[in-house]
Amino acid sequence: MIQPIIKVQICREDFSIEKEIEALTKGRYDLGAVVSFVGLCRDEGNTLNSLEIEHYPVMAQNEIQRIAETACARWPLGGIVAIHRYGNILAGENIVLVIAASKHRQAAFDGANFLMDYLKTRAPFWKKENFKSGDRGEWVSANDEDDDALAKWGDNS
Amino acid sequence: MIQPIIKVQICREDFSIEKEIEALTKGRYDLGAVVSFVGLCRDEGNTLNSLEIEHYPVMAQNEIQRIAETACARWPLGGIVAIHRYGNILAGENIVLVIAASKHRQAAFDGANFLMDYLKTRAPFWKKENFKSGDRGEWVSANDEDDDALAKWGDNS
Amino acid sequence: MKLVYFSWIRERTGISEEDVSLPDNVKNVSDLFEWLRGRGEEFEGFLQQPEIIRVALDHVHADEPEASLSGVREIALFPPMTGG
Amino acid sequence: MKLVYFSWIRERTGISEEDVSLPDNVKNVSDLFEWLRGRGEEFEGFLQQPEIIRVALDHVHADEPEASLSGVREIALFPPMTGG
Repeated sequence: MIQPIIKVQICREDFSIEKEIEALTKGRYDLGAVVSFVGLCRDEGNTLNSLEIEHYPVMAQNEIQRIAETACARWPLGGIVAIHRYGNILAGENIVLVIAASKHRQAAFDGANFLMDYLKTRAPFWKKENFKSGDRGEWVSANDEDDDALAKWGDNS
Repeated sequence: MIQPIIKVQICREDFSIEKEIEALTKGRYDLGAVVSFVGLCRDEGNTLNSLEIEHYPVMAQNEIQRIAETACARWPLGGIVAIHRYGNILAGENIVLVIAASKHRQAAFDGANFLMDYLKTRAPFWKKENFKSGDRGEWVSANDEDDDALAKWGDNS
Repeated sequence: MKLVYFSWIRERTGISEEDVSLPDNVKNVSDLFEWLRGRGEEFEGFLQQPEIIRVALDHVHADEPEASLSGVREIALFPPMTGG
Repeated sequence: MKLVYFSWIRERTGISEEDVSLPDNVKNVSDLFEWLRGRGEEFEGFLQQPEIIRVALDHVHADEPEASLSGVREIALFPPMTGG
């Protein structure tokens, strides 16, 4: 396996999962498995206009890079892409993309799952709701389930 | 969550992950997590020209549909896409795409991982190697690791 | 009865699919293997290791030797699958 | 020392970032919280529950009250993260 390639990007713009996978896999024949996660802005109650995503610029980049390097040390990954948007994200739009590529499928699944779990709880982003009604939105509360999700990776924070 | 939408396709043609995700999520606001798996034709030794993928048409479709329905019964999935190519697949090309979408990320990860594990061992496809040298290729052997991978899902075959 | 073969079993037998009349005493998968063995060494060879042969009856996995052929219209024989 | 605030802590304090001169006896995160409490009720309010406040020192998580501020140039205070 070639030295893993890590791309971390924090941006306002939307991403293209297809372009990111193509850039990661192009000209390489060692990657048999590519697992991707796309996180979208949900709105089941039809009440949400958008989420305003705030972030801590330098730390967000560093922290995701660090999580990606931890994943590469733990699984035989050939490449990782992590893109997190900030700013105003409308209901139904993309928020985050994580890609983990490997020779074998379970490493790719585990790598992407690990990245998302740690990104959720360790990367400095915060979401605030903007409602259609114009009502003042609340900051989204952290989810205990997200902390619990880390348990499956052992003491590796 | 809306009744899960299941799309199973066995075809010669390549697929577009972006178009499939868009078709699955368009106009829906209940899906917060989309996990995708792309399986590619590996060739680390630079010896492989292509894989010839044979399949059992009706059974392949039925079996993947059945696996997808089992996944939907086990996790709260909003949609599944499973596309498996057959015919001559060049080194570096796509072979299989699985997408699982859910409200929450762990269900999407588990659904996609489960689908791939069962697809590998239960869907009637067989791969034969075509070497660049022109040497007569061998049928790829089934992998014990693939059978072992099922253990994590309990007795659910 | 329609028999279909895949992968190296198809190559070994030289047959993709065939219509056969099974004798009345061929009632399950085990009987079928026994009957196929009698058809020649191209069958006898791989059927010496029946545990590596997978069977589907009317497109449904049926790997138990006791699986009944009653009412079945299509039987498939193939090696362990290697898709994905 | 540069202090930066995010999310509802930024809103509560009304400050995004500020430069402050910390007294010499403010040596760790716990001391910092104590010092901030003395700055007014907009700090006192949320610092009554220090366990829900996360701290980063020069862009690295440092949630232990004993974490030293020695040599640090930028301290961030924020609530639990909700990205992804």
